[in-house]
Amino acid sequence: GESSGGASGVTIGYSTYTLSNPFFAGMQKGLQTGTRKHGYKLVTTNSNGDAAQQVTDIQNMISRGVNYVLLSPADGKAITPAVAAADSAKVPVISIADSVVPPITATITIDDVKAGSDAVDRIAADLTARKGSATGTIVDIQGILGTPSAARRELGFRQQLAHYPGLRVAAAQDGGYDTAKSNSLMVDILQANPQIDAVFAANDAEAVGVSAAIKAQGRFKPVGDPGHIIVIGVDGSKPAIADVRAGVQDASISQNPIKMMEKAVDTVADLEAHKSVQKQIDWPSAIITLDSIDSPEVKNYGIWSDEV
Amino acid sequence: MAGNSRTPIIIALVLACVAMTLLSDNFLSSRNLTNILTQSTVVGIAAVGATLVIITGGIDLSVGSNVALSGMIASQLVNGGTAGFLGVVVCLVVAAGIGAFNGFSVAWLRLAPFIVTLAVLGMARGLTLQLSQGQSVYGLPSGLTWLGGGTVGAVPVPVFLFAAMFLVGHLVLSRTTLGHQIYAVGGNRQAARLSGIPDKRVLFYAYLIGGACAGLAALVLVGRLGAAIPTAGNGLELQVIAAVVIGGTSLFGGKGTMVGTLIGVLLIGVINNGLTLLNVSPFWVQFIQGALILAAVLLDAFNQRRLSVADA
Amino acid sequence: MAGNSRTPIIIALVLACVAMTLLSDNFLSSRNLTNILTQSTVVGIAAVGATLVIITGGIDLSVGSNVALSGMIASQLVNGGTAGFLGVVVCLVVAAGIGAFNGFSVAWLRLAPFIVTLAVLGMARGLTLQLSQGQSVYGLPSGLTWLGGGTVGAVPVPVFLFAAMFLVGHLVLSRTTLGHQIYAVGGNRQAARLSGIPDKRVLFYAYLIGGACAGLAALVLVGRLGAAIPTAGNGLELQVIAAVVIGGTSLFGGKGTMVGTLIGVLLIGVINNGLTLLNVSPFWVQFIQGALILAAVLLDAFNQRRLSVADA
Amino acid sequence: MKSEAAAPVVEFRGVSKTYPGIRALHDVSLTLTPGTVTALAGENGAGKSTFIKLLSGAEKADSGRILLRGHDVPGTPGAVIDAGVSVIYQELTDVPDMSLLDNLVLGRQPARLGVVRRGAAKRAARAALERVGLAGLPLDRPVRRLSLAQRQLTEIARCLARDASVLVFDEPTSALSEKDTRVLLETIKSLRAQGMAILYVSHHLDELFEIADEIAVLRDGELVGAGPVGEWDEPRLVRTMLAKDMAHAYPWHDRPVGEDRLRVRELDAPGVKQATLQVKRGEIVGLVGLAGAGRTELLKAVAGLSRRSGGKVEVDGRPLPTRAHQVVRRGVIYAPEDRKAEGLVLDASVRDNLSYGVYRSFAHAGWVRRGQQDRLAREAIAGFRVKARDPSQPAGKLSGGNQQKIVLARAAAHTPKVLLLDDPTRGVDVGAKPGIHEHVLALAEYGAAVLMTSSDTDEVLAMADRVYVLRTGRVVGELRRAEFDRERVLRLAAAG
Ligand SMILES: Nc1ncnc2c1ncn2[C@@H]1O[C@H](COP(=O)(O)OP(=O)(O)OP(=O)(O)O)[C@@H](O)[C@H]1O
Ligand SMILES: Nc1ncnc2c1ncn2[C@@H]1O[C@H](COP(=O)(O)OP(=O)(O)OP(=O)(O)O)[C@@H](O)[C@H]1O
Ligand SMILES: [Mg+2]
Ligand SMILES: [Mg+2]
Repeated sequence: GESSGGASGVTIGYSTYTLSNPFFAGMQKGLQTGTRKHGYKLVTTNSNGDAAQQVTDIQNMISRGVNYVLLSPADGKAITPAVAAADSAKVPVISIADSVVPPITATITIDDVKAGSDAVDRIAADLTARKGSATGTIVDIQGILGTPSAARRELGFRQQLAHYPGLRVAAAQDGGYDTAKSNSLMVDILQANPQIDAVFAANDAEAVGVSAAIKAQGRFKPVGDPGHIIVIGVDGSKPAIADVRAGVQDASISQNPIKMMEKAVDTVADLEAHKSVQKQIDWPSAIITLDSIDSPEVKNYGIWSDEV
Repeated sequence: MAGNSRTPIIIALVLACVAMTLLSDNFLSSRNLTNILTQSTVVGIAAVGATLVIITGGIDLSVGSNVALSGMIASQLVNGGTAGFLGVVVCLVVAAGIGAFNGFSVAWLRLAPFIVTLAVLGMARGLTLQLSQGQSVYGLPSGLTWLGGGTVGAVPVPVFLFAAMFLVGHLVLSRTTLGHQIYAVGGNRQAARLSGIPDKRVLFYAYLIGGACAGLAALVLVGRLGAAIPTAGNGLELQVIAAVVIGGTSLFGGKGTMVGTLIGVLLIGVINNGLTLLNVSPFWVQFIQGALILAAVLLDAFNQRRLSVADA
Repeated sequence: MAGNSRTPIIIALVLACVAMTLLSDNFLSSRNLTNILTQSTVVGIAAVGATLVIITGGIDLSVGSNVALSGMIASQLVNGGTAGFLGVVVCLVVAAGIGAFNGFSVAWLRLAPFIVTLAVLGMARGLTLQLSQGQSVYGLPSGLTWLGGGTVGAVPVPVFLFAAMFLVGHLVLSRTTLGHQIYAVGGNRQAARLSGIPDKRVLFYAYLIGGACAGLAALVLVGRLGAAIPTAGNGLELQVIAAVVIGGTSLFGGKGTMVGTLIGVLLIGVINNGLTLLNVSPFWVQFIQGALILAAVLLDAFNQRRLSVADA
Repeated sequence: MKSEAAAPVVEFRGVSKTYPGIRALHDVSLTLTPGTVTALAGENGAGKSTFIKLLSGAEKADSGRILLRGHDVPGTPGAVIDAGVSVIYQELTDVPDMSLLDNLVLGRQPARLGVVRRGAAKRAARAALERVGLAGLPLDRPVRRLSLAQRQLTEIARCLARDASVLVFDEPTSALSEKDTRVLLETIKSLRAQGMAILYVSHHLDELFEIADEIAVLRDGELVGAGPVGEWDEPRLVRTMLAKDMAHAYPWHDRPVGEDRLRVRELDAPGVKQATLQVKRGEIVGLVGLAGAGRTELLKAVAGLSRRSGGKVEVDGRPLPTRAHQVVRRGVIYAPEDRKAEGLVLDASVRDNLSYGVYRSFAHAGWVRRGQQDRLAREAIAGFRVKARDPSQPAGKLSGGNQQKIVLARAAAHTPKVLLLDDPTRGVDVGAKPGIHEHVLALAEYGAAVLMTSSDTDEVLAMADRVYVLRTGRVVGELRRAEFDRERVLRLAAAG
């Protein structure tokens, strides 16, 4: 998107690797708000999941003469040449939503590992409340294999699971961050497993597909019912929030892409003003549930999907 | 008709089913079989149209993003207050329109089907992104979702649709003059022209029907998910073409049957279902899928060879 | 040779360049032009091999996951201590091996190229995931990354590779017996066979070379990213086939030139570069890419029509 | 003619070949000797081409042995060529999109270390073209743009250029004009004199008697007669081929003709200049000309297959549309000379091939009535004496002559108002030709206006009520049947 602005003469280039995920629409929104506020010009590219294309995009931006590069990396390691190009052109780089390996000016992330482990804790707590102990079978719908965010959510999930010997993973599949694919997988998994207590989906697009499958297979009981299959996703996207409100999905571990992006633009402003900036900014995540959704904490954190 | 000579890849399907029955207790339940059919519906319905297109010697790469765009437009309208059944009509009209565009470009502008439909793939996906701004549309009324999510008795509506579309497709190919003409145009376009077949119109109809089928597939998908998602149908084109080609239809045109396509669709459905039922490690899933498809076509090839040795 | 009769899509490329020069000050800088070339290298080198395969009337869908697998295996070895140049050799050998597998299946087992290479696509991608466990390999020595990341003077090494591969590909097609045989097998396999051309061996070589080119593309990609990533080359196959077909090569075989492919690759490169330079809204990018490709082939079609009216 | 018995170079010993449902060759034994022309005769589907394909390695025999200089013949066409056997197949085996040059050296590209030697290739190609009288053709033209006759000559040139001791010709002259046929026959005679063993197949019996030393006859896959040419005469040959007597006569008779049905006025099209002609209801009109005179081009322009750039075409007083399928709908049917490229869908069944476009007679409201379709197909198969296993057999698996009959049978099934026949009996045997001529006559009697060409000028002169003579795309003369005189026609056609 091109924002008119530009009075300040500063151009920010933002490279994302996808737009087909509502989370990234939230980032766009925050980016636009931020650049408008500061009067910066904005250049955005989308590499459609392709790490090489993303390197290309960033190189093209630098050719075009942007002053700052913001990026959400498809692969934190494979971005190195783009960072090198930015370095040699003396363009500061800020990574948002995911970290990169080579040293850059600043990084703003939520902790994907923590998202995975939070989900396990939450499932364990619910099952303990229901059965008296953290025992049960869990389905793990992973994100696109080979992508860093999916790998780290999976890592957090597995590490934390080791602390609960009573929890067993009945099935683990690659849901591809995709609603339709996760839906099909979940239908088959329900077939193979008469007893399932909980599902961890690596993002909310998957969680929504999982919930639809549970309903279609006649296995749905509302949140709170002893027969309910717990569903937890990550992101806080709109359909998932709606499912949480409707008592279908138990929790969404939400980031706030809008505010993270505004923070990123503020960081650029700090750099323009020659203030020092933090190298690593950890953005907290919020667990949105039916109970917490209208709480002041969540209100304060912000439900970003209501704003895009 | 032209394709009847070839025994389709049925042995591989039977073997796959037998293997799954032995390996998993859940496979042969009526519920699981219904699931396989339901899950195959989107690919299956799109494959009915694709079979016609491929028999003409063409290809339609736009089917996946056609599913996304037509489903998205209809869902947004319905979300904005339009009646559900009107949404159904809009979805089919948009999808058929995309098919018509493809058909027009291939038939009258004489562009290569691969390129036209690849360009349309990009355009339709781009429009979907632009219209949706990357957001899903959810909370749709049953008027729009019934085709994909409803049931009649114990049987999901998509299963009926799937069966009906294959039957109609089979009859069109084997019993109508249009089917006859599609084989002729795909087999030898010049000869078809010479014998009075309106080759361009036939090509146009094939792509039009292909588009309309994508629209129906979109309705099924929207119904199944209860939402229109911008990534819907990503990569669907390859699955659809794979099902058609595994079913014995030649990408060079002129040869193929709807029954073959049905078997191809079911084979892929059974393989996917089986791998999930058996909870194969996700790191191995793609490898095994590929290997099984290769095994199936190899089996088929040897079987064909046995039946007709004298074919160099 | 067979393809020379067709003026390739050069007008569209020239128009695109003129338009970009007018629209953006940055386009014509030597730095930007070098970037376009460098960025086109992966698609370009893979397209050299794909041109041979497609002229035989075949297709290679496995090229993208071949890039991922061969690059991953080589990088893991090098990461484990193997010398960089050995890594280069391993990468090429693995990739050529995949090509050989495709070629063997198509030529001797007589399987449909679309299905074989689709199955291999899945298998190679699956193996890549399994071997890497989804992790990228990073911090590779320059022995392995020089081909993709190095420079000679001011010019990146990939640009030389790109030029060299096209030249070699062009000479193979237009000046060697193998090229002659590839056109013959693709144009009329039966006739080629009856005239004593070893049709199966020719097919085999085409896929073998196609695989080896994918290996070289993998080296360039690994060098460019400084890392081997498991998702490398995702969707590359469609880009490669698109470049080849836009360049005038027919998917039915027998027709095409390497020069056409070069122009197709550059056209796509210029379009992608241009859309970024002009800061087109990312929600519109895919739509515009599709529309421009359609415009380019339309222009080409009208131009062809003008040149040869008498072709009904 | 050589009398002393040289050792045979090729020897078939009890060779049999069966295709699914069809016994194509049964226990055939035959030898080819250096310096001898052996003619192989037989009706359509008798097994002649099968015999040749077994020799060339294109197909494998089921039983029996085929010896080449005392050893089993190698298994692949390439190895057979290397062993010195060069075959001109009945159907074109060229690569249409490749240039004339590339086709002339197909499979035998002069090269050093895998790199093509262009100069040598061009010299070889020119020399080869010279031998068949095509020296003037540009070497870079794709062969798809050549006429059928030129393509046939190109194949002959390619095969002659190979270093061979056994030459096999499967109906090489079926598309050739008299002049080109003469050149070929003289070439064959000189090759015989150089000691080559030659196998020659043709349905033009006069050619066989002119050049053969030995004549062998196949009927239903069996060798039913063989001996020196002196033992044969035409009636006996025909009787052996067909298992019945048959006098070779053209069935022409006087008919009433009506008003103009097809009117072509000052037509300009590729290869056609200012052509003006008319054909009346019930009239059979011939087009004669030398190879390349534009006969095919003229018929295609009328049929809507090439673009008309000027002039008028009318049928029954109304202008004829320019698109092929609309032309057919007006009852104007073109039966092409190149049956493989333009006539048939080779993968489709005989039944389907007989019914493309004739939906009126077996379909209602877009719905095919299969029983009716099948019955019509069976009638056509019987009526045109097509040798097919059953209507579901793929058309591509019929013998060449039988494929030709399918093309004509479909044209007849359209019950045309105007019938454009381009070399209709190309490759049809002597037994079936009269039947086809009778069909044409019957259609004319029914009111069709027939415009026909033939590579055999005698056929046109025998069948036509009137002929137009074409030269370089122009109509240069018109003769009524009473004025027919072979010499005069040829002189008109050739005058420059
Ligand atoms: N590939 C094939 N599959 C099945 N049947 C075949 C095939 N090729 C030929 N035949 C059958 O074998 C028989 C002999 O055919 P062949 O081509 O040898 O005849 P022919 O003597 O050359 O006839 P013509 O004079 O028409 O060329 C025919 O009945 C034909 O239908
Ligand atoms: N022997 C030849 N020498 C030169 N040119 C030829 C020859 N034969 C055909 N042509 C070319 O082919 C073109 C048209 O051929 P067309 O097929 O219409 O001829 P035709 O009268 O049907 O004769 P035939 O079919 O016997 O070749 C002519 O424009 C001519 O240039
Ligand atoms: Mg024959
Ligand atoms: Mg002719």
